Parts: sequence; C-alpha cells; structure tokens
Amino acid sequence: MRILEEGKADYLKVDPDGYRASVRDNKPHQMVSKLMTHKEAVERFVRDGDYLAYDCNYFQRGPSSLIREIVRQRKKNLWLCGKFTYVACAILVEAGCADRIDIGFIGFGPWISRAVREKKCTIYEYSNAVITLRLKAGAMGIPFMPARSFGGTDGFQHSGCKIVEDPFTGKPVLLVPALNPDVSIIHVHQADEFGNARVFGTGIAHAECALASKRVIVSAEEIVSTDEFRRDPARTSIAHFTVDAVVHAPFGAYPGTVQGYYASDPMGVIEAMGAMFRGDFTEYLKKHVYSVQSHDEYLQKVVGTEKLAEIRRRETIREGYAS
Amino acid sequence: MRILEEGKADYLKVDPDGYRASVRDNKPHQMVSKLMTHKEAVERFVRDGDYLAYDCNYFQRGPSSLIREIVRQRKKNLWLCGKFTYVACAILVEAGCADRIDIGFIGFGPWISRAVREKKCTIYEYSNAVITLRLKAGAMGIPFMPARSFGGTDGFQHSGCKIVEDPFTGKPVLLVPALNPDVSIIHVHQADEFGNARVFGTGIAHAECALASKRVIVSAEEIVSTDEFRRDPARTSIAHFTVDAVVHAPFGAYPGTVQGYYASDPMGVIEAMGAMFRGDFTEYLKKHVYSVQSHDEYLQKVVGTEKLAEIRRRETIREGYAS
Amino acid sequence: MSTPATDFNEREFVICQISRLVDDKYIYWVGGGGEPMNSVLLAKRMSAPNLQYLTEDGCVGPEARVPFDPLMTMISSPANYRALQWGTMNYAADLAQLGYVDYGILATLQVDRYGNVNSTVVGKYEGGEGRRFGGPGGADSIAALAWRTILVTDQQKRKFVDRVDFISSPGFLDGPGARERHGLPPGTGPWRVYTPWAMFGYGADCQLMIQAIAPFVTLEQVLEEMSFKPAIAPKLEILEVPTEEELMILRTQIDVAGQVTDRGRWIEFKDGKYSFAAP
Amino acid sequence: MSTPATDFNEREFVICQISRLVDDKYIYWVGGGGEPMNSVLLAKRMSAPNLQYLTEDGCVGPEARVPFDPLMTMISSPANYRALQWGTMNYAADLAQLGYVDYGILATLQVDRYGNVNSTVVGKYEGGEGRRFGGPGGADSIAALAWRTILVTDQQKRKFVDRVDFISSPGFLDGPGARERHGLPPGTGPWRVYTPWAMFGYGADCQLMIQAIAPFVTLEQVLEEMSFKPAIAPKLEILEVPTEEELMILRTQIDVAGQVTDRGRWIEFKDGKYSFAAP
Repeated sequence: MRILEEGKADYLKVDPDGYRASVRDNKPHQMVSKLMTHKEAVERFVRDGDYLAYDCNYFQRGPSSLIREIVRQRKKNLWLCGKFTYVACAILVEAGCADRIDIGFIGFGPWISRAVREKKCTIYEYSNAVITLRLKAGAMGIPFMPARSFGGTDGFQHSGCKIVEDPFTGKPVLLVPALNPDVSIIHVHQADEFGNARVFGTGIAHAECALASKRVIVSAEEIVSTDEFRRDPARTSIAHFTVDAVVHAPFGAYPGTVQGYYASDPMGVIEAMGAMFRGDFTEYLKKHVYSVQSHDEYLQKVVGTEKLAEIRRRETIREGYAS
Repeated sequence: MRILEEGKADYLKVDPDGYRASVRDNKPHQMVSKLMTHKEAVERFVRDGDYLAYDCNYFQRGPSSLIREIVRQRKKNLWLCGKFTYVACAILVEAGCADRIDIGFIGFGPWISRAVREKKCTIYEYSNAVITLRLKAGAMGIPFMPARSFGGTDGFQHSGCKIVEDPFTGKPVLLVPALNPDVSIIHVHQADEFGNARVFGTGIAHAECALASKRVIVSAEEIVSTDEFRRDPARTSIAHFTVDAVVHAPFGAYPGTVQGYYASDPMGVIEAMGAMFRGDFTEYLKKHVYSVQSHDEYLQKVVGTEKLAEIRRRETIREGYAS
Repeated sequence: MSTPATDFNEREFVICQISRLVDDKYIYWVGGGGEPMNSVLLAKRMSAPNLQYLTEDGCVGPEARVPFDPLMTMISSPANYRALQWGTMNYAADLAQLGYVDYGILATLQVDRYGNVNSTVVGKYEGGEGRRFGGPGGADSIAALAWRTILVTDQQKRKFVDRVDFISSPGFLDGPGARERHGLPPGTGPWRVYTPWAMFGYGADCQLMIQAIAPFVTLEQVLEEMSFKPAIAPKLEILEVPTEEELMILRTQIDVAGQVTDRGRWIEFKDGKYSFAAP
Repeated sequence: MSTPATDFNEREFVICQISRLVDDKYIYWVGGGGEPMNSVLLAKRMSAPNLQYLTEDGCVGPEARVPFDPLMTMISSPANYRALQWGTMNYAADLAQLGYVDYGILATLQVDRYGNVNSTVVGKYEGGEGRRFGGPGGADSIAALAWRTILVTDQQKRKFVDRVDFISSPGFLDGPGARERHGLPPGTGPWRVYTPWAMFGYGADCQLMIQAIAPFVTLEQVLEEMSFKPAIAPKLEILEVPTEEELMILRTQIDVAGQVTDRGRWIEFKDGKYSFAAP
C-alpha cells in the first residue's frame, strides 16, 4: 500500500488511541445534569488554543449565542473548523479569538485576507464534505477514511490528506485524516438536562461533531424531559454521554433560523454579512457582543421581543420539526 | 503504508468504480412505481450465483416472506451475508439455494456442518460488526474501511481483511473490504410505491444494505403515500432510488416480530430453531414454503387469521413505532 | 405562453438555459443558491414536476417553498419543505460517491480550459498575496463525484483563463486520465459550462469547446471575453431565448426579490434581433 | 431482604455475581441474551436504576420490559422499550470503537488461559472436521473494543482450555502487547471470567488467575474442571451467594419462564454450609 501523494500542510494530530483514553477519562458516562449558563459552559469547556468545531453556521441553526459568548470571553488561539460558513470564522478571527482555519467554505473578507498576509492567521485547505468526512472518521474512532473526491486539486497540496495505492483494487484512493476537535459547539432544537439532544430537519454534521469531539457544548432552544426522549428514541440525534454542557438558549441561532422554530432575521443577516465583506466587525461586536453580559440580556436589549415575535411568526412551516 | 498481515480467504470483489457504473446504469433514478408481488420481485431481482444480503433475520423484523419465496423459486448458488442470524442461512443452505456464507453469526446446525465437510458449502469468517462495517464502506462508495477490531483473531486469517501500517499514526490498523451485495432483501414497516421506506426502532444495517446493494427488494408491512414521507422526511430510512422492487408483505417477518406491529410467534420460532438444530428443514419447508404458492396463501392457510390476530394483540408497545 | 420573450437580462437567460436541461429522470446535486438553485426551481415548475435534487445538507427531493430569505437556500424550512428524505452533509457526499448524482450544477468564480474551478484565490496563493475567496465548499464534491458537471460562470476575461490560479474543484485537471490518476472516479467530469453569452462542451482532449452562443452576441464578442482561445464546434448553435412563461414563473414565483436575477445586463428584441438594451 | 438465599442454582448464582459489578457510572455493552442480559436487567432493578447498556442493534439505555419472548433480546419492542436512543449495529460498534464502552459482558463457549474466546469450532477448523458453532457475532467487537470484558462460561474442562481451537474474539492473544500488534486499541482486554463456580482475573502476564470460588465448591473441584492449571491469587476469596431479594426479582420479574436459569445444578444450604442438592 504505497503512498502516492501527500498534502504538505499541518493538521490536527491523528490519535484515535488518545481520543479513546480521553473518552474514557473525561466524558461523563453517567447520567448527570449538565445544565449551565453560556458563561459557565464556555469558561469550563472552551480553552485557549483549542481546535473548535461549530455545527452549521451563524445563520443556519448554528450556535450563534455560543459564538458570541466565546468572543465575549476573549478566547485566544483557536483553530477553527471552517466548513459551510458565512461569517462565523470572520467574527472569531477579527475578534482575536482564532488564528488557524481548516477551510471548507467560509466568508473570507478583507480582514482574514490581511491576517493571512501578515501571518497572523494560517489557512489549511479542504472542502466542506472532506471536513465532514474527517469528522465522520473521528466519530468512528478510526484514524482515516477513504474518499473519492479532493484528489488532483491544489487544495490537496495544502491539506493533511494522502493518496495511497488501495490494497484491494490497486487504484489510487484518497485518505482523509480523522478529526477529533478539542471542543464542539452545537445548537439543537431540544435537549434534556443530561445532554440527550434532538435536531429536527437537515444538518451538517451535528452527530459526528458530538461523537468526534473531546468536549461538547450543546445549546438548545428547548429543555425537555428525558421521558420525552424515551418516548421516541429514534429522534435522539446526540446521546448524553457525548455532551459536557447543556445550555438553554432560546433564539440561540439568531440572526439565523432554526427550522420549524423561527425564521432568520434578514436584516440581522445582512448586517453581519456587511461587516464581513467590509472586514470590520468593530461596530458589530460592540453592539451584538460587548454591550451585554449574556444571551438573555442580548435578546431583551439588542434584539427585542418584537423582532423575536416576528421571526417566530414568519416561520410558518412546522411539518417534521416536532416529535 | 505497508501491509502487515492479510487474511487468506476469498471475498466478493471490491470494485467501487464498477458499483458506481451499476448505480448509474441500473438503479431507477426516476420516481417510478415498483410495486410487485413476492414472486415477481424474486424472479426479477434475485439471480442464481448472487451475493445476497438480508437485513435483520428470520425472527427479528427480517424479510422472512422473501426468504421463503427465494426457497420456493429454488434459487441456486447464492453467497450469503450471514450476520446476526438464527436460521436464515440454514434454511437457504438446506433448501439448496446457497453454497457460500460470510459469517458474523449464524445458527450453524449439523446440516451446514456436513455441507462444509463435504465441500458443498464454503465459509468465510467475520464478525457481525465487521460485516456491517463492510456494508457501510459499500454504502459510502469507498473500497475499504479502517476498524479497530477483528485483528489477532483466527477469523481474520479466514477473511478478506488486511492489517496495514496506518500512514497517519504509524500503528497497525485493520482494513475491511467494502461489500456491495448483488441483491439485498429488507423488511420495513412502511414504504411507498416508489421505494421510499421507513424502519421504526433499532436495526442492523438496513440503510447500509439499501445503499450498498446493486439490487434491492423492500418488503413492507404497509404501503403508504409519498405525501406521508414528505410530511416527515426525517423518518425516511431508505430513499426510493436505491430500491428496485417494493413488495407489500403484511406479517412479512412472521414467525418473527416487527416492533410496534406484532410480536413473534414463539411456537413458530421454536419450530424453525428445532429444524435448524436437528439439521432437517424437510418438514419445515414442506409446510411453510412448498405447500403454498404465495405469502398471502401462507398467512391464510398455514398461519391462520387467529394466530395473526394473537401476535398483533400481544404487541402492546407502540411508542416510537409510528410517525 | 411559450412565446419567446423580448425583454430579459443575462442572469435570466442563463437560468433558463440550464433549467431546460433538467429532467425528472435524473438526480441533481445543486450547489448553494444563485443560478443553479434557481434553474432547478424553475425546471420543477416548467417541465420536471417530480424533479429530484439534493443539496449539501442532505436534503433529498424537496418541494421548496419559494422565495427564500437571503442565504436561506439550505437548512431552512422553506428550502427543505416536503423533502423525500432529510439527511446531513456526509449523506449527500455518500450518495454522490456512490454514483447516484447524474448531474451536478454549480456556479463558479473562475474556470480554465480543462474545466478546473477556482473558488480559492485569484493571484498568488503562497503568502496570501492573491485575492482570497471562500474555498470550494460543496463544489469539490460535486465536481469530483457527479457523473456530469454543469458549471455556470460569467463571460469575463478574468473568469475564463488558460489555467486557474488554484484548482479548488477538479475539472479534467491537465487532460485525459488525470482525474483517475488522482483517485477520482472514472467517467465523471465537466460536461457543460454556461455563461450568459455561450455554452461550452468538451472535446476528446478534455478541453473546452464553444458549442453555442446567445443570439445577442457574436462569436467574436465571446472570444474577446476569454483569456484563451477555445476550440469551436464545427456547427455553432444559437441558444434559444427565455419564453414568457419561464420569465413569469422566475420573476413571480422564484426570484421574487430579484436576489439572483437583478444583476447582469438587459437584452431586448428590437429591429428583428436581440441585443443589449441601453443602460 | 438481603438475607443470603438457601436455595438457588448455578445460573442464578453466576447472574447475581455479575449483576453486583454493574454500576450506574459506567456504560455496558451486553452480548445477546442469557446470563449477560439477565445480569444487567437484575442490576437495574437492584442497585443501578439509571443503568446504561447498549446492545448490538444500537439500542442505548433501554428500560426493557421483561420477560422477553424466546430469542427476542434485540430488535423487539420489549427489549428496546424506553431507550434513550435507537441506532443500528454500526452505531453500537462506533461507540465501542470510540471508547464509550466501559464494560462488555458476554457469554462464551470456550475460553483459554489468555482469555481468548472460541465460538467458532471445537476441534479442527480446516476441512470442517471440528464441531462447528455460530461465529463471534457481536462478541468480537465487545472483546476488542470494550475497556474491560467480563466473560461468562461454564466450569467444564472442555470449556477451559490451554489454547482455544479457534480465536473468534480476542483475549490477550498470546500475551502482553499482542493485541496492540494486531491493531486493537491499547488498554483494553479481558478483565474477569465468571463461571458458576469461580471468578478469574488476570495477572500481569495476561494469564488467567483464580481470584475467588463459590462457597459450594473447593479449589480442587474448580481446577479439575479446567484443562490447564491457572495461577491462584495469594488470597482466594469466597463469592457471596445470591440474596433472597435478588432471586425473587430474577425469578418473578426477569427470567419468569426460566429460559436462562432453568439449567445448572441446584445448591442448598444444609448443615451449616452450601452444597449441591441431590438431583
């Protein structure tokens, strides 16, 4: 099984044995309550220098309130899993929280471009699906996963992927390195206090993120009883033992949508996109992050109940988004 | 990436490119009605010499009525995917339908033992999970999948697996060859005429079987409308384009259970287990297969409406088994 | 209703072209929003009511409720409405990897003579000197795994280059056999490139060939807006303009807010021919 | 209620032993039915109400409704009742591969001094000459991936052998480091072997060591029912007999039909000690 080609970039160390030990030693195997505030969850489970994955993005059922809390706490030197992203990476890089990004797709904007030129931010190249496949390998406890895409691209050269001779067919096949983030933040429709969680509708890689990550913070629109999960176990997307913290975060994806719960706020979306395209989140962060101490205060003072009522009203489709 | 050890057994050829071509050329990409009888489905889609996978087993939400139809049509030289099995392999081998088995777990009995000694049946060794992992690789279009189990066993020596030096960690890691069966038979709770299908509750590898197999026959307790699927798309376990035939088969898993629909028939289970342990299915097949022409006739004449009412009545748990 | 339209813009023109290729018989992977999504939404209302497409979030065969809020082309209830199945990104990629995706449709920043796609950087990659863009996103998977890829781009010199500055998503790389040598599945690759002015196919040499042009431009105009000279089909076709019905549906049901179609020059039918309207 | 019982059989004895190891704090993968399943069902009713176990069909943390119909220990509504999550077999294997399974509990046909498990063939494999059994099933995954494996088997000479005829599921293979050399995760492996007569652990040499025996047998009796001589712990413990409460729950709520417990010899308390009852 010869190695035919190798990407030349750094990648988060592949260590399934180390991850297993971390699962054994640090994951809460027992059913214990993990309800806590945004502040406590981020303080306890997001650490400077972490590899951070967020599922979905700032506009689409993403953990927007947790991203704002990470900024508020001025975390440093994060390595971001930049898949399927409009503004989340730009916010975190501009806020000084992150200095490395694995890229599938992100809204780049002039600020990150400048940071790259000035060597304040390093970029590694993948595609959205290659990144979620890396997470899938990480979620299965294996060191790599074969894939039939990404070979032949220039991105490959700037990645941690390899092309080997497949020992079964003799043909070239690409291998992606498993990804086990230090921490993942995931926004869901419903969770119980232990961390059992439900995502309704499509998604990116919430189940993989939860299984693949050393630490997991789930923020949830609703906290429901464990009995509710036991009544319909097929709807459980994430099992409690993968989760370290459960944060009750109604409208946690604002300005984004949570399918079946509320629509996006187009003005809020455009405001963030504008800041990204200008490469200047100064005013945005002042207004949406630093002006308040908590997500609750943010909803009350910055967003306002009228807006919240409006985005809930505009979400008229409910089919498939309840159990 | 050195090969450290290799199993010495034959295995179904690994050919992701060939499988892709088969998907392109033979799978019904268009939404067309595929409703047909057991007889037609097995005539058209199960061929002598096929590698056949069935999901679950003769007693647990398995395609028991399709297995009986395969026997009735006296298919030959099948290669069986013998995972999680009490009697299905024994039935198919004793009926003269199969002469090769990949084993995860099967009820062996004296008949298969004798067939092996007489070289009328060849056995290849895996475990249940290694086989479903092979199906998972087949369901992802990749040639192999790493795994952390099965190494060091004697089964490994009689399998198609390899142990290689992981090019990412330098440690030994096992690779299982992808499995793309020629045909899969899968029993589900609900299907529409196009082949969209729902399985409620736990299972073995129904989704993987459907995605990994060149031809797929789905038998369903209920045929429901496509609108029903569109109302709750998260419940769709199998997408129509993977499916070649849809067979309406109420009580299709008899004498086994279908969770939420009917309990098993313990006497029917014991009757089949007894035949397996004795190594003599002659009477069993005469009564349960050859005495009738169809599944409908079987339910009426052999099982009887009273028994059917009883096993439905005994299934008192419904939570989680409807959409 | 199938009367040829007399007033439309470049975006509407290209959306209608692609829309007409779309057929109930096949499965499509549609990249993001923009022209690709609008093309299939139009096709579903015109000729392919049972159209099956998937998006990167693993949504299979939705009956999307349009219009969408800005950017909400995936993981939103209107975009995913009444789907046949909901999955996630790895599921979409698995389906494509298995060969279920007959056609991939995607918009791109820059394309070269081999159909290679750049959505990463214009200019030099190393040192971050070039102008940086967001990366391949889902386009790499589509370009690698769909049996046939349909690209949409603008007819501009800087977007049609001899060699892209960075291959984000693979076309034919550097010619016949190259995809396979890098582990991509055989029999796949670029099939068509559409711009508002022209339609390109590929020759046996895996290089772009102009096959048809819009009735409101000349071949010379098209060639002027390319950085290299492509092969030209022996018989150059003229693309048919949008019909009134297509435009009505597109404008009143799909891109109501003009998010996609409110860019591009306008074309009018005047003096017996189609030409650019005065700005 | 925690009165030591005076009448019980060998199966009941071993089920109670294992049951007492089971704790709310850990996650268990329970192989099939039989003693392993009955042990956790008993523990859930005795000391571990929030017990979390998974089964091969990807069922996480059910509150099973017992008794089960024959063989219906998985993929049945009573076995899967009120689970926290329903998955499939690959999900169970993934969880174990990730290190979530603290303990695996499985019954087996034959075990050797290194804890290797045979469920494939007794006698010669080649040519099909030996007596053939069903294969590893889920046991290979449990034995390879759980941090600690608890085995249950009978105390019979032919079941306790120096070297199994076929390694279906891995123990320590041929000693320290062997599992890792074959790609199995470090830090895993056999932890206890329970029989109705004794409990075994492992020494640093990865070989079986008798650690405790039942009060109704002597060490000599145990050793007579082994094909090899194991190490013996410096301080040999005596296993505690079932309590009345355990037996009542086991007999009236779990194995009501005696599917599991109606095999094995009976033990009685007579003349101040436990001994086998006359048949």
